[in-house]
Amino acid sequence: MNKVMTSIENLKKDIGDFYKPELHHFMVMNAVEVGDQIEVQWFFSDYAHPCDTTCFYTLVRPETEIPSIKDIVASAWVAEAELVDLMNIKVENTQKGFVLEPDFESGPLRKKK
Amino acid sequence: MNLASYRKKSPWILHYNAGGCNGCDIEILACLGPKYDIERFGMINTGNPKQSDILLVTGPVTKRSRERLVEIYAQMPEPKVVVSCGACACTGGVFRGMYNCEGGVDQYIPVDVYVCGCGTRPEQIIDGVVQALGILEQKTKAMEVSVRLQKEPLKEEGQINRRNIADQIKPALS
Amino acid sequence: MKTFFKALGNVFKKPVTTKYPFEQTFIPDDYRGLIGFDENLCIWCRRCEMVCPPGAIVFSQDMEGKQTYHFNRAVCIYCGECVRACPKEGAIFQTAEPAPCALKAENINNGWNKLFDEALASREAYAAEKKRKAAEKAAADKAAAAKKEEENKTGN
Amino acid sequence: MGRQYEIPIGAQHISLLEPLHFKFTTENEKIVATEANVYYVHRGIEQACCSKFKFRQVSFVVGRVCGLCSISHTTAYSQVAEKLLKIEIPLRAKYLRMLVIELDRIHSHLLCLSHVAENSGFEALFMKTMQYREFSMELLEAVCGNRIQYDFSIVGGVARDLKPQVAQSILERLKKFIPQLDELMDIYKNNWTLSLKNKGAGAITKEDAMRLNVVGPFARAAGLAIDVRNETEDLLPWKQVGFEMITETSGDVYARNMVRLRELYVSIRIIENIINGLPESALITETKAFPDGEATVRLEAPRGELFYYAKGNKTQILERLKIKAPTFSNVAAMAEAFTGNEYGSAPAIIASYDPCLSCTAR
Repeated sequence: MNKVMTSIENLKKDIGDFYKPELHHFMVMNAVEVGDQIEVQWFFSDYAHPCDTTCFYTLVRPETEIPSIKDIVASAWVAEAELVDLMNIKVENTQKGFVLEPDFESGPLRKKK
Repeated sequence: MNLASYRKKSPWILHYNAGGCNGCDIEILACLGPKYDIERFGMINTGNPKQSDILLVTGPVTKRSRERLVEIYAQMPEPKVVVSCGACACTGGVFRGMYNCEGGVDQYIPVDVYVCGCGTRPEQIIDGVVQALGILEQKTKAMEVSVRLQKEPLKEEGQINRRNIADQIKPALS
Repeated sequence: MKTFFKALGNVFKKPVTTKYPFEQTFIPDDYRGLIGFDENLCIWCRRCEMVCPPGAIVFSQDMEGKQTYHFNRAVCIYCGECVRACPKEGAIFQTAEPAPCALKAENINNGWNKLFDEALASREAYAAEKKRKAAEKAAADKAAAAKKEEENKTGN
Repeated sequence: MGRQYEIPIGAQHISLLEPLHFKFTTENEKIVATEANVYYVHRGIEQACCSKFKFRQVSFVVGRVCGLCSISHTTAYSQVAEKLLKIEIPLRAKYLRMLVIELDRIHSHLLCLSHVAENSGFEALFMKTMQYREFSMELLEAVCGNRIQYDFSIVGGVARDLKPQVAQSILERLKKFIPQLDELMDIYKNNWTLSLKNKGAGAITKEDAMRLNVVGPFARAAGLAIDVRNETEDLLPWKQVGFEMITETSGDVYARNMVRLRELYVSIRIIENIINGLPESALITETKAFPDGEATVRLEAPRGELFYYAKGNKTQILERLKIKAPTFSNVAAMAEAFTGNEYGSAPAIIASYDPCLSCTAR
């Protein structure tokens, strides 16, 4: 697994340059709490060189809005909607309530302080 | 023709997965298959709660499926028996205390038979359903008693005698 | 025509359906069934309780320190981890018998939750009692030692 | 331009095994848009795995994510935990894991095929497939001690050994199963009534499959050669035991049936090779270490690629565990592939996706 650091501003450009639908396979989006920041990760694999897993990651504050990659990767909306509910982060153009009931306490995967 | 006497011979099953792992569901499907063939007891898996007598529930009840579970239970006609299949439907099993599920089906609706095991063998499901048949018969009898009581309602309690009203309406209609 | 002969052949074949409630079906002898417990062999280390994922085993303790084993077959997921964790061979073991059904009267869910809490509370109470006794004993020892010292002093 | 109707299907429906809600917008009989709600089964397993359970217990908990592919989940978790603990497991344990995964694949694929037959209105074929499926359940019970929820892989190896007489009975039963599978193949391939329901229904092109990142038999039926068994040689040596990629081109329900049936032949061959060449070694590697660092694992479950991410912090309890189930990748494509089909064939299409929502929602 090779990890590629990116930032919020360059995220769409980096992934847009990297991702080709006929070459790469978007696996999943993940988020891990690191201190008081959140590490958001995008995992890609390769059809031709299958053992290469590429992980783009960026460290953000919980209240920062993360740009959506829906227009680059068409199936990313499921992963984004799930993270919005489970990690209580903000993603552009994504509403809450896909995973949890709307009245439920959001962000159950975040560590209780 | 009395409906109650046929109920024991052909109880219809309604199956609802309230958030389980599918393990018990495929065992229920295996019960419907040729090897265990639950149709020997006259049981058919029906999709309609309004025609079913036995509700087979699997899974700990998740927050999103609890309303559907209670609604399905409410739509079933009396007498009805609830069988919870598997450890997680009985008590929550390994999912006890997780944030999005409540421990067990009996926190929401009354359960008559608990089938233990994770996942349950089809034999255990058949055992549970056969026990449920006995309970269904008891419940049917209890209902017959209440109908007999309805015949002579106590006037001072202000009950409406539906039977008399029906008898009064009948000649008017015909 | 082929189908016809096939259908005719099926008439004489044995049915695949097992006659289950009237005839026992085959269960392998290493089937993961009910968990058994032997009180005489147990060394009361509570390791099975610690490793059990759903919490189907709990030990309660009375004031003399005697522990009692409780097991709920509707919570157990039959993974066999308690058997693997047990340091004493044969104290806890897995039988090949599938668990029987439970009826409403057994109160298997809420009754178990209550029992579980009571068992933990009884253990806490015993631990507190033990601590209190130990503290009392320590205080008594201290007092005795002090008295002895005083006696020694006065003796001199 | 006809009038548009909204038809809901689910959460409780006779053709669905599990709670799943689709809202179809139909124009006359054609489906023009679909909305999917798949999170009825969300239980919060990820959170519990990184707060309540110790890392050795987690392998039993993640088995309960899904009953159909529980061995894939436990194996994938065990592998990711072994990566965090930095241990290498014995070769026999690897072979036994592959054996159970392939037996599980046989039962899962046959279940899906029977479900497609039932939802296409072919009850007799459902019964026939279920009858032939029972042998795999009996074998799994003999190997693992339970018909479902095998709890076979544990961190460091496998929980129990394969007895010689069980191995012998597996070979015998597989030999008996091959003519039955030929018979099923003949029916699914050539039956005229079934082809009316299945050919051309729910089709997806290879470009769409790539664009929507589809995995599993769904992708392979569209011609997209993605199978993790082809890739992860370091964890489980699939190619040593005769793995072969199966693809079809048309991408409809019929092609998915064919992919599943042809994969069964591959699975049978793999199982025979494993049993004939089972190496002798210990079953489990013991370690006293605690998980540390981060690791990812990919594994081919019956429905496609399973992905595990785990992060440890040198304690008994993991920092983060992420489960990406195969159906999760297919949700976007599932909603799109309905468009342009008749409403009447929707149940058969749903069954042919083989959706596993308890995996997806966790």
